[in-house]
Amino acid sequence: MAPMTLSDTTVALTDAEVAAIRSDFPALDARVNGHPLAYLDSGATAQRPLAVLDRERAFLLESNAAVHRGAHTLAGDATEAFEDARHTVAQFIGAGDDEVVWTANATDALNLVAHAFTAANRPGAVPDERLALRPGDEIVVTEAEHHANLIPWQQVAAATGATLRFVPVDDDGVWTMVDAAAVLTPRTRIIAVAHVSNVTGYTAPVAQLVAAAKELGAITVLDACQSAPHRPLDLGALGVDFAAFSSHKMLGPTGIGVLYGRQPLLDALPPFRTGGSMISTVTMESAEFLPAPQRFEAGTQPVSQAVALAEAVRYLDRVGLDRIEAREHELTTRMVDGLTGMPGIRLVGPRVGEQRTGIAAFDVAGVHAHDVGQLLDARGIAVRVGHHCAQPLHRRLGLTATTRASLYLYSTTDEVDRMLDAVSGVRAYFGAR
Amino acid sequence: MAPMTLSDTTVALTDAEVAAIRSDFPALDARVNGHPLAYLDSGATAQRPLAVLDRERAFLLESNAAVHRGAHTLAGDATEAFEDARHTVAQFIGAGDDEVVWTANATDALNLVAHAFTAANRPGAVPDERLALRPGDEIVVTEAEHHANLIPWQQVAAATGATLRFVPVDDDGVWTMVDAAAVLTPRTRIIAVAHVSNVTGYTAPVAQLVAAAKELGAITVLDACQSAPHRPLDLGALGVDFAAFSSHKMLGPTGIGVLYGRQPLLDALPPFRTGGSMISTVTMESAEFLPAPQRFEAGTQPVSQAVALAEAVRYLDRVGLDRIEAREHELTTRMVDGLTGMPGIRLVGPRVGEQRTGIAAFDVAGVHAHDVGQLLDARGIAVRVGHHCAQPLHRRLGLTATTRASLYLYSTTDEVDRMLDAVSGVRAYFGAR
Amino acid sequence: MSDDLSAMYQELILDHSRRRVGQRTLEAADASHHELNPTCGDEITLQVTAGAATGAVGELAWHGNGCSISMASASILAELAADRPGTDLRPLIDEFRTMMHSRGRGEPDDSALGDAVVFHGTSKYVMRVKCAMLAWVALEKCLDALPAGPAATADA
Amino acid sequence: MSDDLSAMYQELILDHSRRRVGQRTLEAADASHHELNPTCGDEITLQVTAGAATGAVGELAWHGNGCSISMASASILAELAADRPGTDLRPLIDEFRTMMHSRGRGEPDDSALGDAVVFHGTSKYVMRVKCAMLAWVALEKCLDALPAGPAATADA
Ligand SMILES: Cc1ncc(COP(=O)(O)O)c(C=O)c1O
Ligand SMILES: Cc1ncc(COP(=O)(O)O)c(C=O)c1O
Ligand code: FES
Ligand code: FES
Repeated sequence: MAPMTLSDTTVALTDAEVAAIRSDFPALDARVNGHPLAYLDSGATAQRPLAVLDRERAFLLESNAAVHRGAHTLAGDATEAFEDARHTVAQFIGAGDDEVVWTANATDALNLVAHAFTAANRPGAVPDERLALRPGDEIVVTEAEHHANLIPWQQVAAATGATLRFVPVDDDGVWTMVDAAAVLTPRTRIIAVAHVSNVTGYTAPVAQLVAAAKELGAITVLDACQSAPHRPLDLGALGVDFAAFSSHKMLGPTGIGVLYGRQPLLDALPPFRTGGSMISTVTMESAEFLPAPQRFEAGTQPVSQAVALAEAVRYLDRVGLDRIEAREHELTTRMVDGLTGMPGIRLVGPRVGEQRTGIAAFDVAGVHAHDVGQLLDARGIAVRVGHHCAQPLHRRLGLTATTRASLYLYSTTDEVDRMLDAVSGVRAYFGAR
Repeated sequence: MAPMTLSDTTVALTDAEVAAIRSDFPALDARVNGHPLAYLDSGATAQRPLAVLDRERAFLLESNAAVHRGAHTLAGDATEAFEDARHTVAQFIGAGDDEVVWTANATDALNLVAHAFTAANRPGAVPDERLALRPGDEIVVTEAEHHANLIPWQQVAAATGATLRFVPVDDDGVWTMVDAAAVLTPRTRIIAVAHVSNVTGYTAPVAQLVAAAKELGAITVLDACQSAPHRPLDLGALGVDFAAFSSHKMLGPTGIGVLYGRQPLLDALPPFRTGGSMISTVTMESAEFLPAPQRFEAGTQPVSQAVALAEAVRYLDRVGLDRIEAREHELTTRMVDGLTGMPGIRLVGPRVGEQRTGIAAFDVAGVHAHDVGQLLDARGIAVRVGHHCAQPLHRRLGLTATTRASLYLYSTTDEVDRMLDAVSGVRAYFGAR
Repeated sequence: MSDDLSAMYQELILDHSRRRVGQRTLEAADASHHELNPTCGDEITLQVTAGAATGAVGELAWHGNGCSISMASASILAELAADRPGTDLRPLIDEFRTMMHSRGRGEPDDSALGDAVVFHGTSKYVMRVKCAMLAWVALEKCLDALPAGPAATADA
Repeated sequence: MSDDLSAMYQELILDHSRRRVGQRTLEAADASHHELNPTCGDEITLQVTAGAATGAVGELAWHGNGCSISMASASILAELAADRPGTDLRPLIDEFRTMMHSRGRGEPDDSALGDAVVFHGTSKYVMRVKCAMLAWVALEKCLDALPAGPAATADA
């Protein structure tokens, strides 16, 4: 188990502070089926504070223009706002400005990295040694990955002849560095794992993995979708080579994600999409590509979305990621304790007392997850049901689907309690034996 | 030359109507360098009407949730809004709902199609006969393409051994069906052209090209970036196989584009990005993909952007694309007449009296385009300067850069006249001989 | 619990979801179809033997895993099919689809639909329409595959 | 025309953009660098012969194509370099970069920068800063390549 990263001195957000935060999120005031909304689906997508909506609108009304093109005043303003946004996000994750690439979402970012390996190793190509994948070389993921950090690597393996191996999980869906060490070999070239699992809430032992990868000369790819929104993140200090996350899970808009890549490695990747704004010289026969990050930003970028994401990041910074983490830790403990005591409920992931980040996925014996979700929805409680894009993990756990409650900075004790109360009545309602 | 598509009975938007339209676009009221903004850069990106901004905000405050996942009420509302948006856009372009794929932008859409050819023809793969590219097979583009419709095909050629050929342009940057016919051969497998050039405003003879392609069994790809926003478009009737365009050029947000693909051909393409929401079954070893369009929509989609784009499309529909086209035609004629008469100005593209869509790119003898743009900007006139992502075309014309004015439904006679007046003083200001 | 919810989870549905009429395997089926709901991963395999008339089935059996709605819907369909030997089942499927796309509006025709009218409440829940349709789409595909000759297929 | 514009396009700049001091080719250069501005596609190739002291150049020549700002900047740089034989040019480059990143704020040091202060007005136009820097960055890269030994390089 990874040690608790939470400093004991961090004070969790208080209920009063959370109440103040909630006033920035009008979406949370909705009524659903006659009940106040309890939005416990932030792991899928977060709601947006007014500051983010207002900033994007102001940008669109005051400085909307194509960036990195043309020289007129609006275009200059737009370009500045766009590059300032990159700087803000870079600071947020401990990266340099030229280590931040805008993508469509986290999935796109992971595909960009994976595709680079396929392209670099195309028959006849002489790959950069850092990107070389030869038949028999190994790519390691875990059995708990989101499909976004699994299928792209299956594709790389199929295209290059590399072998995809996985770190197995235990009956709770958890793996440790011991399990990982058993899978790593001198042929390991890539290690791609979720920082925090979107099903179990388990935090990967990244420092140890990075140390192991360095020893093996393997490249590390971190799926930071469920960590970047919820805790202070210093990717430079963590030492991973690549990381990906999505704006929409951290108070920002859809339509934009981030790829972090350590320089100069990022600069060694071949482009993913080609087109305008990513080239220096083009003839009818060939093209020369700009350095990173521009090389990966073909065509018109999600400009207003980048500006809005930067505002989301400022919002998170103002509240304090450490205090958000501490608050979520309290609520998570409440969820875990409540669900663990309930008859017929099987909670997936780390046991009581072990670290778990804001997520509780569970099975209700004898009741299909969609029916559980429907019953909760009838009480205004929004949770996610299904395999959460982690089919192999669910199959390993002997489940088709689970019900998942997930938290964020605006979540309340009351919401958690309502969820627990509703769950406790599910089996009786459906007559589950 | 393509015949005029404009019906003689269509009444152009009147000045009064344009004034009313402008009140929907507060961004146009800006003052720049002490002058009222004259935004003549809509070919790069358009401004957004309040209806579009309001719709996206309403969606985010009322029904923001992850789509196609979970079963709670908000998720249902979001999914409905998202799929309704697809339907609206599909209707707008004469397509079926399952022929519309959301992408990051037009560049991404073109890359998706191009990548499919590379992936289908990977060594060892047995490509679908419609996608097969063998060494010696030919991909045809024109010399006037935007880089987004050129470099992806260079990449396909490099990966598959196919040959990239191009339809040459004349000294004005224009090509005809005669030029195209001279390049097409029985080996032509793909014909990819811009519907309307973003430099010359020239409209490709699409009907004739499609007829020729059908005879040769070649696939047609239409870059509709500069046509979809400006004229009625019925892709089904045009008979092209694929088409791509961007939301941000047609009053919608950045961060979303559209790929149109004729069914069942679209369904034959292998996926581009892999990840969540595009699969049916995933094991650790392999994945099965959903049919189109879902197969191409990996990860969280630009949901609020799709909803906003649909609102943009409704806005355009309300105004009437035919009336927008007629209006732009009037203003274009005014630009062309004004620039053609000016000493030292070389206007690129179709001659006076020939069809040209809302775009006027020109060279000012002895003055660099960036200096032209700067001088216009000092008078509040926003135009684009540079190669407009069409370096090969500029090279062919013997130019490094041009100054480009481009129109949209909100453009006024006064803006055009101010631009013409400013341009007429450029050479004197810089002492050009 | 809200009234809407009990309109969806009627006693008959909860009951059928547990009883699962027709959940078995035919040794010699004339047509069989496996239908997957990709949003949840649930699946049903439906088998039929050909009936005498076009669109009619002799025996109908199914097995699968899914939510209460999908299981109850398969169960009720099996019961209805058994009750209507020699009848063309296509009009029934069409009627059911129409009801499921009604979003809870209108009054379903219970003389045509029998116990299947119980899913009228489900039709309000767009995300659950596919659940109720799963077995019915599978039956439609089976009918298409029967020698009696395929008719036009529509999607769920 | 606005005052801002004439602060940018000063007579000296327009004049140098036409005169292009130093636009020629050296037969035997010790260092040469081609610098491209990717946003516009303009380019400058700058050549130098090594001077006696570190960072000093003997001869400086350039050729290229670009806007009036980039051409005038190369021309004025060539003039300044010719006026300062034996001097380490790095501090001059640093001073120029600082001014170009000032966004028109502050007062440039004309004792250090000479005629190059004329680009203070350009520094307000973020999109044109690269134009003014083009030749200077090329010179910096040349100095790095000179045998006298490279110093730390910063980007424009
Ligand atoms: C003709 C043409 N094709 C392609 C593009 C690329 O569009 P985007 O940058 O939105 O991907 C543009 C616009 O820049 C264009 O005008
Ligand atoms: C762990 C994890 N990885 C990847 C993703 C994919 O993110 P997106 O759908 O924004 O691309 C998600 C969210 O769905 C996730 O939770
Ligand atoms: S939730 Fe899967 S069929 Fe109902
Ligand atoms: S515009 Fe190209 S260098 Fe100035």
